[in-house]
Amino acid sequence: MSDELYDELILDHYESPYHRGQLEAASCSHTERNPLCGDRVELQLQVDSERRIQQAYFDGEGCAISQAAASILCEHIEGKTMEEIEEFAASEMLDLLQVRLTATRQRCGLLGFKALKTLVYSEDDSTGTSP
Amino acid sequence: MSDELYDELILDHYESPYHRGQLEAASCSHTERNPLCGDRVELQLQVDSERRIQQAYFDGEGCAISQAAASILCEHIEGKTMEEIEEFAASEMLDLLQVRLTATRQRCGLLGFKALKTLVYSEDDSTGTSP
Amino acid sequence: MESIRSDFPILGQPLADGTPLVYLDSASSAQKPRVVIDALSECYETYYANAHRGVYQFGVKIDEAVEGARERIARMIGAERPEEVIFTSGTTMSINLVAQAWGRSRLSEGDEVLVNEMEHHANLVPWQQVTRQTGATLRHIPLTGDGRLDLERLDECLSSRTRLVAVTGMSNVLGTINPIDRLTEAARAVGALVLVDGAQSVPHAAVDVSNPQVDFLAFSGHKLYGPSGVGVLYGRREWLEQMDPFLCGGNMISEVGMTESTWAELPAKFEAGTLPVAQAIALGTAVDYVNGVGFDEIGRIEQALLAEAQQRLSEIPDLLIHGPSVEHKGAIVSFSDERVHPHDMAELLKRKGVAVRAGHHCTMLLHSLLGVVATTRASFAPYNDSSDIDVLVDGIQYARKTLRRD
Amino acid sequence: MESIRSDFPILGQPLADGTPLVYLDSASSAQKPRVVIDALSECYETYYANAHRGVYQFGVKIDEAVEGARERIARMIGAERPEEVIFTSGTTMSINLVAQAWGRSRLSEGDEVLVNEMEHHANLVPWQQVTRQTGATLRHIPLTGDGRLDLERLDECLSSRTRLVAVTGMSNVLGTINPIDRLTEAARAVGALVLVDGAQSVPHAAVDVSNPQVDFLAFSGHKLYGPSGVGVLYGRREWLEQMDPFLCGGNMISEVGMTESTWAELPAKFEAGTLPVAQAIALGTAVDYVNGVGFDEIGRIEQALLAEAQQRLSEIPDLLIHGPSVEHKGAIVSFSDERVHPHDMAELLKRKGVAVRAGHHCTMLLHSLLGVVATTRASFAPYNDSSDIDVLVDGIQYARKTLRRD
Ligand SMILES: Cc1ncc(COP(=O)(O)O)c(C=O)c1O
Ligand SMILES: Cc1ncc(COP(=O)(O)O)c(C=O)c1O
Repeated sequence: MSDELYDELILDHYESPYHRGQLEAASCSHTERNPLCGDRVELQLQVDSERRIQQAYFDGEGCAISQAAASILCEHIEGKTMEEIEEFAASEMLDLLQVRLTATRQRCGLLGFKALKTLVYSEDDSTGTSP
Repeated sequence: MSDELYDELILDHYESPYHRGQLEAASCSHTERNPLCGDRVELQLQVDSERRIQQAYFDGEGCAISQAAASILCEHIEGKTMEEIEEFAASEMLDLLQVRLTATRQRCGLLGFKALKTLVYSEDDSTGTSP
Repeated sequence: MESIRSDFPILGQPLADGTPLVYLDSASSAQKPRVVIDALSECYETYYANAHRGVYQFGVKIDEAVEGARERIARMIGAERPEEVIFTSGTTMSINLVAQAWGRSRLSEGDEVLVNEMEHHANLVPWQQVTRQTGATLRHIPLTGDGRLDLERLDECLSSRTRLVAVTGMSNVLGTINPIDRLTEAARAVGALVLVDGAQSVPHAAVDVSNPQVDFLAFSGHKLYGPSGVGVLYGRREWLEQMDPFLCGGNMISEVGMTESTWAELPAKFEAGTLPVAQAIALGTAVDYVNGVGFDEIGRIEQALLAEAQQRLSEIPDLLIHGPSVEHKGAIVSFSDERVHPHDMAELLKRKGVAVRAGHHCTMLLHSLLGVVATTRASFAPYNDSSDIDVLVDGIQYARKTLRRD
Repeated sequence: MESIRSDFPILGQPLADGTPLVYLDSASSAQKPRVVIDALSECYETYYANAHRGVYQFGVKIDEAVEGARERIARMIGAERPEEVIFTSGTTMSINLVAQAWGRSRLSEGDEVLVNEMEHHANLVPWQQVTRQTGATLRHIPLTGDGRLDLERLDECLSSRTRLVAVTGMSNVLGTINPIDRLTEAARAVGALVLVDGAQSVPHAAVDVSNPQVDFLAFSGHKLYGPSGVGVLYGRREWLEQMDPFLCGGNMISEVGMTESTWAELPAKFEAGTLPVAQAIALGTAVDYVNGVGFDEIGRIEQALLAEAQQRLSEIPDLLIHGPSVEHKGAIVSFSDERVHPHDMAELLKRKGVAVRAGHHCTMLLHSLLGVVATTRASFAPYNDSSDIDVLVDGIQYARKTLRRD
């Protein structure tokens, strides 16, 4: 884990984000904001009938951390099932970033993750499959 | 002026107050309290038609300073006219005590004086002689 | 004991007139150990910044220091979560916050708030104010002759109309320690909340807000060996979340529109504006200090001093000690000397280097009940010792002699 | 200039990573000169006690110290009497006090309170709250394109319904200095009162509440080189006397009955509970310090820094400085770098030892108007110098390079 906040992984994703834009085929999407710093991440998922994420896209604006983290997240979750996502913990998300974030910056790093979790729970709500 | 708060004058007046008690012939009286420390001084005056103080009595309870000061005040004002009392300043009252009081204890030392001033002003109010 | 005393710089210095200081006014405000004073200087000299979201180097450090203090305070009082600890300017502010942010919107005609006559004005006047504002009724638990809550009459004071019992953990005049367990139980039974004014009790004995479970606990840093200008409101998360903010401004806001705003999460919702940053951090240091000494040790020292002071003063003729016997109280001895008025007493004790307090100690109702307008109060902390009591007793004799009343 | 800088211990120390500190966040909270830090230690080490009526030896000394501080503060702002200076916990508390203790009982439907979009949340949300509580209306003076009050439209905002104009002396984001003389004149003409939020303006320029005459002035100690945890509300005696108290508790009481109480005189009526004793005293020391440097000198240094910073930053491509030109503002430069997000900017500047603040700076309305959610703010104090600006400019280039946006 690097102490260097803006390391290569973050910078690469910030510069050339993975799946940034609008996903036409999205089956669900959710936007999270951090009103304090103005970061915004909209996460869009295409989930198939087996509850597997076929495609993940994000859109938004904000600091390098929030945007790069959203990009890294999209790359990470494609192909996973919603069951797997339910198990996916904030600490794992932070590990994926490969940098050590202060409490304040963790909010940036977890913005996309928060959107993802909201989608998981709202999906459960609507289908009523949650235990 | 003594720095010794409880000097002979104060102690003498505290031990053997001048005119402590109720004045039957009082033409006016007023009570002042210091709610913070519970000092109470009731000042009673017999004022003649020339507005001269014939007799001054006090009653009350409280610390040595407040009670001795009331006693010293009564002794001082007898024989004076209300006009003279109007000129009588707080600083003169404090000088009479012959001790140096802190701001807090000045409230004690001036309790009788405050009652006196109230009587002067209310007399003016009722007779309408004030300019 | 010497080691505790030597932790407090002010106690090592003679007064201006050369007499040693005998500080018996800790119930009003405690003195500060070296570590607390140093924590303030260190903060201002090496990492001071405004708290919250400073991303610069010590901007992070100061946030961590403030949140670290919050966590230690939460742990000390047994709070489930740090965000149940709100930094305020003191007990007075903490109680006003509850009275207004909880009471004003929740109380209405027919509702009752239960207080009692031993309460400090800080835990009385805010309730007078909010009951008047809302049309609710203020009721009083009667006191026994020796200055305790009359628990036999508790039931007649409580009913389904009771919304809150506001009670001090320890009386700042009588020293009475109130049975918070009995009160919470009785309040719970009628569905009322309990607010404990811990200004006096928190510095003297371990407290656990979960046992007996209280809803609000207010206390001041300056009585807990911490700096002036900071205090705490503990509130159960459930209630704090339902309450609207008290002060409005920066930090307690989530989003602001032209005419309306939405509130931030706990604890920010109740911490509008710049926090008393350095003071909150140094209060954390004070908590560490107190934990280091240990509440067991504090209790042991204080109860020994109390027993001795109570015994020695009770041997002085024409001197009346107010309040219950030592088993029911903490280290406070308030008395009336029939020969010397409290103000003269304090003034004359001062010549002997003794710092006591004379007055109504912000408990006018209690003083009406005691039938006196003012009392003289000596209060003890672990930095006091037997020799302080000797000087006090000699001082009382000296006062009587000076006023020629011996 | 070196002499001013050397008065501040924190500025003499390198940061944890060895870089020198470039502190450009004084608008958030100023650093403290040695004399202020020492005033706190001296108080706690030699004469600390609770204020008010302690008759023991340093009980008197502490009262004199607190009242001495009050007098010096009163003199600094031109208050007629010391009791018009109320000690609070900060600007936020001061403004909430006025909103509730003055506004809540005096405003009603049809009344208007006039604010504007550059106000800090502390001078906005309390007015949102009290107008909602009372049914009064909140109105906004429009801003000009460069971030000043649009005085041409002032008349249409003011009417006999206007009860109060609440305005900041200086914007904490744009730096805009508002024309208090014009505003008081216009307010007076329609019978409205004027409250000035002096959090930013008081530390930067001499203020005289009698000319132009304002009704309330709020400011914070921590931005005036004083300790955290203390602030001031100046109020014209006339108004303060008519107002009911805000917080209730000890000290603000004259007499307490079972269900009602009467209030003490000024300033005690608004100072419930234990004062931030040490902080009030040290704020007095800060005032002495500022007077020693002199507001003329402070203004001269700050305006020179501002002019230089504004010039240097305006030469950087794709960087937008918000707010008016330097003649209309104080030593604050907030900017948007089109290539680097404010949070990244602050984070990357931090590596170069530069402390700036990124965010909405508690002015969300203003940021909506600016069309950005966050800005980066550099603010200057007399302890800054040209070399700080060099490091800032280099830092901005470094941030762009690191994010590969140069
Ligand atoms: C213009 C303005 N008003 C009010 C405040 C609030 O001051 P405090 O947080 O000290 O209460 C600030 C500072 O944050 C400010 O800049
Ligand atoms: C029992 C009690 N409650 C409340 C207070 C008020 O505390 P503060 O003045 O620190 O707000 C005090 C102390 O004065 C107290 O003794």
